[in-house]
Amino acid sequence: MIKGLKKWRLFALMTALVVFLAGCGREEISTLIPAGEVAQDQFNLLILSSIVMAFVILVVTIIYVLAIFKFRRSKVGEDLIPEQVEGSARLEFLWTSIPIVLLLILAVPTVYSTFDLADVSTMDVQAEDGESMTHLTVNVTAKLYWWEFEYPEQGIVTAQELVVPTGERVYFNLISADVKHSFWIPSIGGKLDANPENVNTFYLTFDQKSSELEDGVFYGKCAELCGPSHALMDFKVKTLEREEFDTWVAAMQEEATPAEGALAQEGEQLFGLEGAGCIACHAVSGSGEGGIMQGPNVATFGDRNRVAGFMEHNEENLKKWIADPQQYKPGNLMPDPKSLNDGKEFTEQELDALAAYLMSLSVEE
Amino acid sequence: MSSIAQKKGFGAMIWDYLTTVDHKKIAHLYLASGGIFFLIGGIEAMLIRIQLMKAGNDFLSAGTYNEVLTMHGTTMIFLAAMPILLAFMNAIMPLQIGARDVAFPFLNSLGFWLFFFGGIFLNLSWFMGGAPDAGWTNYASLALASEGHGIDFYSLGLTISGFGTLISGINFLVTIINMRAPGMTYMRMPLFTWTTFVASALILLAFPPLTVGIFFMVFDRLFGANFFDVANGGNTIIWEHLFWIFGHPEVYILILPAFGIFSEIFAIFSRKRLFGYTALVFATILIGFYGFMVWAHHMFTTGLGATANAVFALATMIIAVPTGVKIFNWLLTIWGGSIKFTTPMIYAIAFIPSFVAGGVTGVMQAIAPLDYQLHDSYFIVAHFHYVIVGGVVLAILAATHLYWPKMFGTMLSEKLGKWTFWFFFIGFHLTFFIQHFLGLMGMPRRVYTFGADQGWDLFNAISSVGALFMAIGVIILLINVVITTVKNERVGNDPWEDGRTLEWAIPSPPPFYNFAQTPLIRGLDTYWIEKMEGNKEGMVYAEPLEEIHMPNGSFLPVVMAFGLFVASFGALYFLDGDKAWALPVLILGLLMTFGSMLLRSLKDDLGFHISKEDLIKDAKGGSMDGSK
Amino acid sequence: MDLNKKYTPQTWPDHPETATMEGKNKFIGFWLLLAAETVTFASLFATYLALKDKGPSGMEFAAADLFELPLVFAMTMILLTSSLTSVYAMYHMKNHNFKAMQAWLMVTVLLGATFLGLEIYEFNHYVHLGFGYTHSAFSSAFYTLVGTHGAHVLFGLCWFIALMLRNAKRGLNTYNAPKFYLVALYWHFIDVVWVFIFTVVYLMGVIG
Amino acid sequence: MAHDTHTHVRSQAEYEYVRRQRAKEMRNQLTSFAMMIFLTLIAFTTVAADFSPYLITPIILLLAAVQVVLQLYHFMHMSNKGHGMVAFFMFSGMFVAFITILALVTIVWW
Ligand code: HEA
Ligand code: HEA
Ligand SMILES: [Cu+2]
Repeated sequence: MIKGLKKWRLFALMTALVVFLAGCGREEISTLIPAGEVAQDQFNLLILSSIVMAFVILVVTIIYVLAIFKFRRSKVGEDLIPEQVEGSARLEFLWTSIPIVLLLILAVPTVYSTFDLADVSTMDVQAEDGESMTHLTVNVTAKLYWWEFEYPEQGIVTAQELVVPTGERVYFNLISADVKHSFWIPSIGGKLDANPENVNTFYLTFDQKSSELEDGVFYGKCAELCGPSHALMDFKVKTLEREEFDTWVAAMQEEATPAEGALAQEGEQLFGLEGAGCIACHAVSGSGEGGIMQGPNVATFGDRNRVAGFMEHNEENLKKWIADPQQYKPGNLMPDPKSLNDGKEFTEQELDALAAYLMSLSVEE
Repeated sequence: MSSIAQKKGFGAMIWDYLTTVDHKKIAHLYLASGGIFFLIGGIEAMLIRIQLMKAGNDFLSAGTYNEVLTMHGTTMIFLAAMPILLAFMNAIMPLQIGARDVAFPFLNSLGFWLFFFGGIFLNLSWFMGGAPDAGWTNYASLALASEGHGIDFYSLGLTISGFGTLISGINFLVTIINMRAPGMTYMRMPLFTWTTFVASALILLAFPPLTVGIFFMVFDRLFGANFFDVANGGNTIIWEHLFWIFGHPEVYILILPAFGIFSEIFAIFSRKRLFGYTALVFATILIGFYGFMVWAHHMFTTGLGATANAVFALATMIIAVPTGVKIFNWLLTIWGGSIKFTTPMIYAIAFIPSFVAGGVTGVMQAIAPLDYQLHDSYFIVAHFHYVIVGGVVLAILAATHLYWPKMFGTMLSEKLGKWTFWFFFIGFHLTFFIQHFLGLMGMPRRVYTFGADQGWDLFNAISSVGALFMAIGVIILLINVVITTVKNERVGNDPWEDGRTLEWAIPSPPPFYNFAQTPLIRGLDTYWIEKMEGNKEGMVYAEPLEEIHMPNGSFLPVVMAFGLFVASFGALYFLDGDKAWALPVLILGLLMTFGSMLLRSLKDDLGFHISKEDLIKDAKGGSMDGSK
Repeated sequence: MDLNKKYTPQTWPDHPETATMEGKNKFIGFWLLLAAETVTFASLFATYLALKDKGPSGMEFAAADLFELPLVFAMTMILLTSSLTSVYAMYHMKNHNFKAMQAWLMVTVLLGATFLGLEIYEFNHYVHLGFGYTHSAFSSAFYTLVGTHGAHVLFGLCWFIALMLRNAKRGLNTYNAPKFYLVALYWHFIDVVWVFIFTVVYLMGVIG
Repeated sequence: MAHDTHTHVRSQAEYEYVRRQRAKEMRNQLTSFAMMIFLTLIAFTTVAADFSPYLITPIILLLAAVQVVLQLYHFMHMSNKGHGMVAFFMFSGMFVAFITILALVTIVWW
């Protein structure tokens, strides 16, 4: 036993050390480094409840350790028959009421926050000066395995990248186009499910500019098992100051410009209806409505920082992806490339062209 | 069937187990098959941990990972933890209340075989076109979209084994209500019996919603019904509700018997009466009661609205109070006692901090707004493994050591037992403690892989190492079992020397009729009372020695369960359309089941009697059929 | 237990259904099963209520235009009456009057079979209207709820008949009395469920 | 398991008394049956009479509840001796049934 306890202490020490070393995770994805009001509220609740729980554990541990040291048989004697105590009403009362008090301490902020975070009543309210909506609304449609973000008031659509202004409430309408998903941006705030049968609404606030981060973006995730590639259903979140955001919106609203450079033009050709017909599913212009196209909008493909949501953003990966999507994201709904290209694999040249074209699609430059 | 033993061969022994209706042998069956399923679930857990050992690992493919993960959860909960607990309930509870058997010995056997064939059916999915892959919660939209027959294996397998569990639940309830020995009032029942009672009541009322939900799933997938088909007006949230109306009580079905086991252990190895027995009983009942009012805490992010979330958040928190009452009463039981650190006691001691840690994270998750962050992250995985492994599995391991002598007549090695403990316990904390932080650092659960740039590598690696420790612990236990069985050193009534309840007053293992004369119960901790008063026999009797009436063994339960097993294959492949054999198989299976049901109800089965002379001979050391 | 023991009305116990330990166990066990059945039917009712009138967009059948009360009224009266006839059967069971008990059970079975026939007619009628099982979420929920009740009726009938045939030559004893008692309980329970079906499904369906 | 029931032979007076009791009970059962029929009739007529749904729904649900009580307590004897546990479990079952229905009618569609 004593030997065991030593091991235990050592182990506890090691654990503490490791936790310390690893810090609180990466700031673009950790709930422990909140970058928005909602996440901050939730983080505060985490701290508050952790303190309460630490207290509970402490009390239990003290009684417990004292008991197992004081009353071991080797100490009290082999033949001792302890007094057969029945119980104590006073003690029962004590350890019923103290936990109740602790729970009340937790209950008040719980109820308050529950209603606060669900409050979307100001969603459609006009600004004081009556000019425009004060708040941004984004319609999110979750699909196998990507996200579509529609900005109904701005008339633009993006896929896989959510661009939002900082310092104001952004409202989200969530729905799923197929199976249930769940929308989660850990460092910005807790999640809400995208159900197939109804729209769920909530808000988040983005307080930090994502350009300050290492990757330049926050990451969002799907948190509900939705099939084989559930793990790969990430999206990026870019937060801009309001003016930058407005500029971005304007750029999105413009018509797509034709590709430049021979290779990219060849790619555009191939992408279009005369070629492999990718454009039947993938829009290349940011303006429009959501829910129309089968596949993700690629208007901002060049601005993304992941291919297919999880691979490093370079032409090499893009080519691999186009050549064999199922290998990288099993179960995704992109058609088999052969079926698009008259039953043939894409040649290296064609892949190069497509990649060059797609990488040239950008609204940020 | 004759009641007097001859030396039996191996074949006869198998036949004996196939036809037995003796609760003690059924307990062996539950323990063995539950144990094997635990190993299978454990191997699946190891596969999970190997896959997540490092970032971007490709040990398992995405689809396979989902199958492994689903089967791990399903196997562990339905086929390992619950049956093993049922094993101990079967083995011990009737002895604790002074009964000769359970109320319905035949149904007891039927319950086992239904569970067994249901479990086999579910696991056959691996070899017959793919296992279920929608998580153990099997959420409707994904389950309907899932290809192949995996989900159908899940639905039909769980239906069969679910019926088995329901039957066992009813059986235990009736046993406790009707079959207590004279003087065994409700408030003198040992805590393990009490928790069996409440857990059975939860089984009774919680399994029907699951069964109904699963039926909807079957109808949707196989017969074109539209319960969850959104395009035709269906609603997937119905599945979530039905599943969790079952699912939350289910976790208390697991933990309450574990509480019961630990209550026995604390009292025995502190040589002290349970502190606050009455409070412990009422806390048990309260936990069972609240257990039905909190299910939506699994659905905080579903979008039920603020009011529902707030109500369920508060209701959930309340459960901490009766659970706390239990914890503190256990602490006060060992306080002032004389603690002996046997293997079961070490498990019990280790259980307290582990379970409290798991319980308090549960309360944190009950804070709805905080749960928006925690839900479906590794924090949840950490929470429930802390309560399940730190509570239920530790209880199972403790009970294995504690009751092994009573069930098999030999003692497991204490030395190896302690080795198992240390490996398992350290491995357990190593695996799961770190997962709280993974969750907080943004790692969702049910992901088959993760990228290297998210800061989760180290913790996942540590977690996988911990799982290896647990596996070593389990293997040592297996070795222990083999060695003990080979050595076969017989032990007496009360091998732990401080036994308090009735089961320790009779031989290990008990004769197949348990008590030659029904005992008279004079208070809580019967055997302890008699021991303290110097009664050598260990009990006083409520009746003179008389003939005993016993039920006959029967092979019909196996046939009935096997019939459903066969029919399920028919149902499963029926709608493929291209398999002409499916319908006949379905019909054949149902005929087997209903035919044997009919046979059972038409043929009188009156049991047999053991004569007084045989009983006396037996008491003098002869051995009769049924005792091992 | 001795099957050959002959009882007379004078020696017949007051509560034959719980006169033996087996009887007592069956009695409690069966009631517990009914508690579980209560939850089962509650789940079905709850689902039905949630899915009532829900279907693909532009669905043509709604509860209010579908159900016709006269047939349901007849079915209700028949099932209620069969509940009473089974009470009569139990009355004679307690008086150890085997012949009368069998006769009343026979009446109960006939009423139950009529009920079932009407239900089959009703379902058949709806299917012919185009309201099949796979028509909509509403139709699935409706058929599953009412059909599960119907399956219970069928099972009850088989149980009655099996007991009547099996014991036709033996008369009443403390071994089979609990069985008769339980099937009667089961029959009442089926009636209780029907009371909710006609109220919640049909009456509340018709008023919209 | 069971020790056989001890047969108790009734005296003639006892026997007649018991039979009278049973006949009386049977008359009570008939009365409850009449009430059930009556309640059913009311339920169907209110609906046929086309009152407002807000009025009818609570009424017919109440009538159904009364019928259930009659069935359970009169036909199924739930108030008799030895039904303590039975009643406990039936009420627990009804409690679970109630919250299940409540949940699915209130928070499934919103
Ligand atoms: C044996 C199994 C078991 C047990 C006993 C518990 C016990 C509890 N669980 Fe857990 N739970 C699970 C198994 C279990 N759980 C599983 C399997 C899941 C996940 C399912 C899935 O999604 O796959 C889950 C998920 C789960 C969730 C959903 C999380 C989510 O998915 O978002 C929640 C939320 O409220 C929760 C809460 C609780 C609470 C409050 C308790 C309480 O009963 C705990 C009470 C105990 C204590 C609190 C400790 C002792 C008390 C004291 C010392 C007194 C003082 C304490 C205080 C004042 C705090 N659990
Ligand atoms: C009773 C319930 C129970 C038990 C005991 C366990 C035990 C373990 N669980 Fe499990 N787990 C669940 C119930 C349980 N789990 C559930 C319900 C889920 C959720 C599923 C879902 O999301 O749908 C889950 C999910 C789950 C995950 C999350 C997966 C994910 O979300 O992607 C992980 C990851 O680490 C994990 C790990 C483990 C480990 C390491 C153990 C260990 O404690 C296991 C220890 C046992 C062994 C290690 C046995 C070793 C055996 C041998 C070595 C055999 C030797 C062989 C022969 C002699 C033949 N579990
Ligand atoms: Cu729960």
